[in-house]
Amino acid sequence: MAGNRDHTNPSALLNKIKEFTRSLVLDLCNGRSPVVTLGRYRNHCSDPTGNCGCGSDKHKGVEVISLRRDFHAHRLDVLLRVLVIVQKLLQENKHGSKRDIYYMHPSVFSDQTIVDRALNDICILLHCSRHNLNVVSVGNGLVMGWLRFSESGRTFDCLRRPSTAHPVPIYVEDVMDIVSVAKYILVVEKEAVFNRLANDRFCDTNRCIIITGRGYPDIPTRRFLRLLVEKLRLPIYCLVDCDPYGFDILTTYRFGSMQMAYDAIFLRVPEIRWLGAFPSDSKRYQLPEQCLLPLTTDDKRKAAAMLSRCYLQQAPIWRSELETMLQSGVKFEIEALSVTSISLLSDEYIPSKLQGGFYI
Amino acid sequence: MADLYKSSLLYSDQLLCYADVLPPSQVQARIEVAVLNFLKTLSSPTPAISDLALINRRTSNSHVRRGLLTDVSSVFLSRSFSVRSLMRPNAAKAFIRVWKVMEICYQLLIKGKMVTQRELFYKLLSSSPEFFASQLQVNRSIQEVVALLRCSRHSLGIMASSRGAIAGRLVLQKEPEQEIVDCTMCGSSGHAITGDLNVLEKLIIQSDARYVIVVEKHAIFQRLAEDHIFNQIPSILVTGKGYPDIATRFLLHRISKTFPHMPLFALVDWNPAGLAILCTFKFGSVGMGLEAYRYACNVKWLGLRGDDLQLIPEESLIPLKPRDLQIAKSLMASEILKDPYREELELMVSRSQRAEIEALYCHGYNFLGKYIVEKIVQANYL
Amino acid sequence: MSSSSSSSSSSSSIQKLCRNLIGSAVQRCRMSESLCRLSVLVKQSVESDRPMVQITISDTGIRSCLEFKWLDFAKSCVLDAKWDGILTVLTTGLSDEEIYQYCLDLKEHVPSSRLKRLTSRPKHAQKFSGTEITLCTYESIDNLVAGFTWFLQKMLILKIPKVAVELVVDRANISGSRCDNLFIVGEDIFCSSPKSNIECLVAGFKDYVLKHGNTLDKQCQSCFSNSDLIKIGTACESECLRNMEEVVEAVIIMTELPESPSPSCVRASSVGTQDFLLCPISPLLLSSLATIDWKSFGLNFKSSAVDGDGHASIVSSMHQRIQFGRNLIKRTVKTAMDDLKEKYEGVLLSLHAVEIKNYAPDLAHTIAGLILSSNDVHFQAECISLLQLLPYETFDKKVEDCIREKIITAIQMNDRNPQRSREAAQFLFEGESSVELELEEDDVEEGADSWDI
Amino acid sequence: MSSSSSSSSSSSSIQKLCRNLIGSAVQRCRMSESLCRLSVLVKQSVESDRPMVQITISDTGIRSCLEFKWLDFAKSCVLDAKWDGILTVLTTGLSDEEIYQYCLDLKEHVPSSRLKRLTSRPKHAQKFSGTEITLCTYESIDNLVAGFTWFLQKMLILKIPKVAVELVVDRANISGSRCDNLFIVGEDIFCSSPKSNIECLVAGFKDYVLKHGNTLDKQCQSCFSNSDLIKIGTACESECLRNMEEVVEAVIIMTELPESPSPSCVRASSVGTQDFLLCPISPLLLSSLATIDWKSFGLNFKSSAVDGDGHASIVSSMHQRIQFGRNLIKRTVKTAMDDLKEKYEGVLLSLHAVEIKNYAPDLAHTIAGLILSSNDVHFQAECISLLQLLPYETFDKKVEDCIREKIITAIQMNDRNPQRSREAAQFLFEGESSVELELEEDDVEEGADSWDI
Ligand SMILES: [Mg+2]
Ligand SMILES: [Mg+2]
Repeated sequence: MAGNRDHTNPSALLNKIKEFTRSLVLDLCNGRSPVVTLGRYRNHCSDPTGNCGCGSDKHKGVEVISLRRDFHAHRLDVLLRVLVIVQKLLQENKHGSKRDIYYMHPSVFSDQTIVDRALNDICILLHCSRHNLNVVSVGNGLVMGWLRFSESGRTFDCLRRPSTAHPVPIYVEDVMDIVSVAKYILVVEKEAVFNRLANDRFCDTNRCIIITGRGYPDIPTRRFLRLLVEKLRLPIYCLVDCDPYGFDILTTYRFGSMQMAYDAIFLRVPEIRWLGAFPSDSKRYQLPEQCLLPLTTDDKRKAAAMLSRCYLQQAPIWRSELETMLQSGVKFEIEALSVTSISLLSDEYIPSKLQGGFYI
Repeated sequence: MADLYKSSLLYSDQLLCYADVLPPSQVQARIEVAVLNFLKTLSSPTPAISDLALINRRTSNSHVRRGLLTDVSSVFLSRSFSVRSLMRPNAAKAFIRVWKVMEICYQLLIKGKMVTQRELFYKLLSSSPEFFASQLQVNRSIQEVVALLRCSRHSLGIMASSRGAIAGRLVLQKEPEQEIVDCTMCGSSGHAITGDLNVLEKLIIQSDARYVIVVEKHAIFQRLAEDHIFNQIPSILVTGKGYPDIATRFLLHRISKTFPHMPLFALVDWNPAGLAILCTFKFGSVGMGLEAYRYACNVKWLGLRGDDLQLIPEESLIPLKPRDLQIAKSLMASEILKDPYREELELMVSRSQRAEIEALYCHGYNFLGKYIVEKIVQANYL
Repeated sequence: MSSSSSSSSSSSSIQKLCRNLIGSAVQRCRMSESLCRLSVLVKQSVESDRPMVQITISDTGIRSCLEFKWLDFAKSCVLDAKWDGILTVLTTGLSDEEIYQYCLDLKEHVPSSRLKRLTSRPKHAQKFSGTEITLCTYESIDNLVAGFTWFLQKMLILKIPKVAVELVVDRANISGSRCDNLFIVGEDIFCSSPKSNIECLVAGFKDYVLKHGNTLDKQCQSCFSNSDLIKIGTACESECLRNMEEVVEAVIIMTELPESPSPSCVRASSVGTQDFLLCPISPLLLSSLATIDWKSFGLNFKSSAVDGDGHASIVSSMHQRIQFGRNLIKRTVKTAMDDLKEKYEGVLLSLHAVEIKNYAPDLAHTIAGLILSSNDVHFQAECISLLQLLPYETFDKKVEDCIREKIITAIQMNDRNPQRSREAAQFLFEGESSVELELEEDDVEEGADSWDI
Repeated sequence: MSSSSSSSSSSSSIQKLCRNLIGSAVQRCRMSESLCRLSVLVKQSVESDRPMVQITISDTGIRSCLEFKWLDFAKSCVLDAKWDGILTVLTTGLSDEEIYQYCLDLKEHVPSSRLKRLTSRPKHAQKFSGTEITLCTYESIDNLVAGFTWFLQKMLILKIPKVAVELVVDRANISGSRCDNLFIVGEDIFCSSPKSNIECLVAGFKDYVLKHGNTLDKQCQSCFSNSDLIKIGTACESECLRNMEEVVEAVIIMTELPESPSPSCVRASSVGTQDFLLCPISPLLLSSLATIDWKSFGLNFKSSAVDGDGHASIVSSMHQRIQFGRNLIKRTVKTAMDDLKEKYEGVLLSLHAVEIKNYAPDLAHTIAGLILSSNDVHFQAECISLLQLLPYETFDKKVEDCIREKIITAIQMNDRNPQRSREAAQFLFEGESSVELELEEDDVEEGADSWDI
């Protein structure tokens, strides 16, 4: 993972920060008010022609933050404040969380999302990933299965107990010595399903690695997954709820998120295949009527918006499954598959899907 | 009578009600006793549907126990109970829900399986849709089964994940001759505490630490772990990531029982929620159901406290939010909150301000470690 | 039914008055210790141009004195052009020395001067008691006779012991006076063994129901042929109020209609109460009835009648006394209902119990599931024996059915005696009990995230 | 102030008419190339019972012909009983052979027949130009004289070059004719070096402001004693419209009031515009002014006057031409404002700039933080030198202050020349420049839910 971008080591970043500061001072001395120009990145748009080039890592247009507008002034203020903190972190070689940064000036930042955006702005400005700034997320992901690796000298030996959960490492760049005898990687949307598979001792009998991001995956989970895919070259499957949010989580794994579009190339896992749950699974596995919940208005709106995302042109089958979901008007959760038998997922569902190649 | 209980200092442990962590066979046996009781009453000369006596989980049934010989206080539910009756108007469905949940748990126990609450919901939704319409009803019914059988939810075969993490001078071993986890080597996110209470109960714990530091927030925990503060002060770090779950409290309780002379310190935000989190570690809470009471630990309040405010720049003090006031109100109403904790809470309310631990970072990221050391050395805790 | 009901509904105010007077006469007879006679004489006179009818109601019961007080018919009756509003009353008690004579002028507006005592008549030391009330009207004699016939026929249902009833009609037509003795009570009444009032009422009503109800002149083979279908609850409650004892007797008859009654049977569709009433339902009675918790018997109280799925009729034989305590009526009816419920299993279940009963299959299924899914044979054996099943009967359906039956029985029994289920619920594992609280559904506070001690 | 304003507000319609006529006369004089004289003669005649006053306004400016068209005073004037609505006008141009004579009857309803041309008078080959307008009124001569005095005094403020103004009052009282030459313009006007109109206006207004404003007869030592406090912006814009050039001159005077003006100074509390106007603010002018984006100057436009924290007065010396382009007025005022803003640093900052300026301390603190918290001394030294601070001045506060000043300067400069900040922003670390997208605040997509990646 290291060296994905040029000049992202702390001293290079510190130099960039200094250069930026210098240019600000220079502008001021020339009577120009501070202006920051940021590339605009997006990982999807609603261009139906597919010529939008959203998939590339080039920026689309720029954003100019200056003092011309009030909200820009505030944004600049926040950006600079966060930059001071980042400079400190880099100089002291410390790591801080987004939350740490937020609490440095809670009255100015007023909301965590403001800090998040400033961090994204700084990443774009300095051409680096967030972890390069020494800003870490609180890790949420869990991993288990036929895997062993070390992070900063500490060994995570999942091999000895493949059905025991381990937290996903936060300093993914320090992950080394990855050893695995797994045949595939399974990504599950939620912890409950992860726990189900752990309780079923699924990994004891199936040579695989299971990862969950507990909902929308955080950066360490996605980077770790991406690292595993790069190092191990294993097929990777994803199991999400059959609802618009599950689908969105799926696309986040594959295409990245809009917020982190500038970094999508380092975070997305284009190889991921959708294992389930498909709308058609409700019939195949005879889910009782009650377990199919109607799509809410919000669900429908979200699904309709997702249908127009340009990147789905690369995944037409995914798109048509989403269309089917929208047309059927119902959704269901993975847990609903446990209705007939508590271990259906481990005993039948996943094995049969993998054997039959029922993934897309 | 209830008042007498409340005022009595000589409250014996017998009157406490809490849920036991039981092996499956014992839970099974308790369910069987419930069935036999039901059938006995039903087949008696004056047949009746026997009511279910649940430990009353209302706040009004909570009491404070103060140890005479130890420093530990806790909240607990006394033997006052509520009745689930089939014959009561508007209660028949809830009555049957208890039995339905018990039936599924019984079958799970026989199979040796665990389920999540969500899976349980779907199972019940598909088998008895007329009784279960929402997850909430399932959750409540589970709580009632817990209150009926007086065993932990986990013992019933219901999985819960734990959010808690632990790090520091602690070595954990699941069973003798099994893999050893050295918590100084767990990285900054710490060792994830398992939700499996049975595992936690059997855990073999070794430590050369002198203190346990309970941290409200994961981010602070991470910072302290990254700084290896447990090497500066020989200590164990624990976080529940906000309000602690049962497993986290259970493990903390086990540590404090295993090492009775190891003081426990809490580092929480200076706001009512921070105090409430501290109190949950310290006393337990009614909201957590029947399982929560026995894991009370004598946690001391290290920081942040009112006299730390001098360390915090004015701009980092945020006004109290309505939610804070709500929590403050419920804390104030509790008889367990004594001075000087009560005074601290009053100070928060009167200043109408709150401060987060992170506010100390204005003195640099190393400051937090110094702060903790200084407080411990000066015995500056409540 | 239709003819009688129409005659009843269109009965004139004079007829209503007469029914009240007859009701009073019956009561006087019943309060007397000896056999009594009640005569109604309807006599047409041709003295004037308009054919006038003289009605005389006489009885040999105890002396009358008080019941005229409530003869407050001035408002509805006297304005009728067919009657001068004047009643002549003769009455004497067994111990009286003379026959008292009154004139009641209902036209009189001042109530106190309505009743005038006239000179008493000598009794010549004879020992008898009785009352004779006479009034004259221009009402058509045919209407009057039809009304009296219908009314007295219904009265017979009551099987009032020791009272003979006769209706004598004397038409003064051109071919001379003719006398019809239309109504003579069968002798069995006088010979029957002494029974309580209430027993007589029950017998009478039962006979009535088993006959073809409303029409009296037609027999319907398809309904009420079986007396086993008739369920009867009775109650007789009394109360001392201002030195006067008041007695209310209630008889409740419930019949189950065959599922598809023959279409010729009018009864099926019109089981009402009106036919059985000796008097119109008074507002007092109505309001008393309205306060009964009919729901607890699984019934609905509707307007002036009580209906429960069309099966239940409520019949009252209240005697006319305006001072009746509301509570007394209520209590009596309630007791009669309870009596009925007690005697017959599973009837008049409260709505609540009916609802609860719906849950029985689910609960039985769950409990049976718990037993049968167990891997502990001793536990299973113990359950089977508690259920008093034989070991070889342990196939699923049998266990479940047995439990369901027992649950239903328990529900029914507890509905009759609700206090029984109140006995302290037991802790599962200990004998001690403490403060008890009853839970409503979703009653428990959930502490979700909030910290409340 | 109070006296003058009251005389102005209560001035009769005849006075308003006369002010317009005088305004026209001034304009004719200004358009003439030579020195001119403007006389106002007020003469009381005793020929009739009512004392009549004859007003003659004469000037030696260019010939008049068109400005009468808009003398559309019929509606407001003629109905006045004090005036017959008739104006006699004599006018001739330098090149004219005769003196044209008109009679303007404002009572006439048909506008086209309002102006009648009378027989011209011979000019006897003399070369002069000028106009004389005469009207008679029953107005009180004292009122009229007071009004003219006040008006002409204010006119003097304008320092109209090359125009001498006189007011002659001839009272025909009993003691014979008396002639008061009330108003003679000082000679300095004629001798002054040739100045542009606008320079004269500025000089006049400045004198006026430095005198004690409204009252003219009192000196206030506490305000406006220092001409440095007066900021003046001017503009003169012209426009060709239908072969006619229109010129608008605007002078904007801004004064800073001392923080606590002496209470005796009425000026402090009543800086209005009315005193400076030669004519009432026309709706056209008002609406033109209203369309100016006063906010961009940090001002609010209120009803008929412009107020900015009570400091700003807007003064216009528009010449009366009904055809004035709205945009021309607007443009002129705007240019004058910009002129003022340009000349004086930090004044008339837009609301936006004022708001943005609030960020300056924070931004300065943060940028100073970036410099001072750096562990690279060379970098720090470089920044210090860029800021033109001496190395020993690098204590935090000094750096921060310096940066703040620079930010404020930059904000002020950009507010004056908003186009300057528009220059294409450059990427810091890339050479390429790209399409510039302006993002609205809500344009930035935020993740639908609370997850943050
Ligand atoms: Mg989901
Ligand atoms: Mg907090």
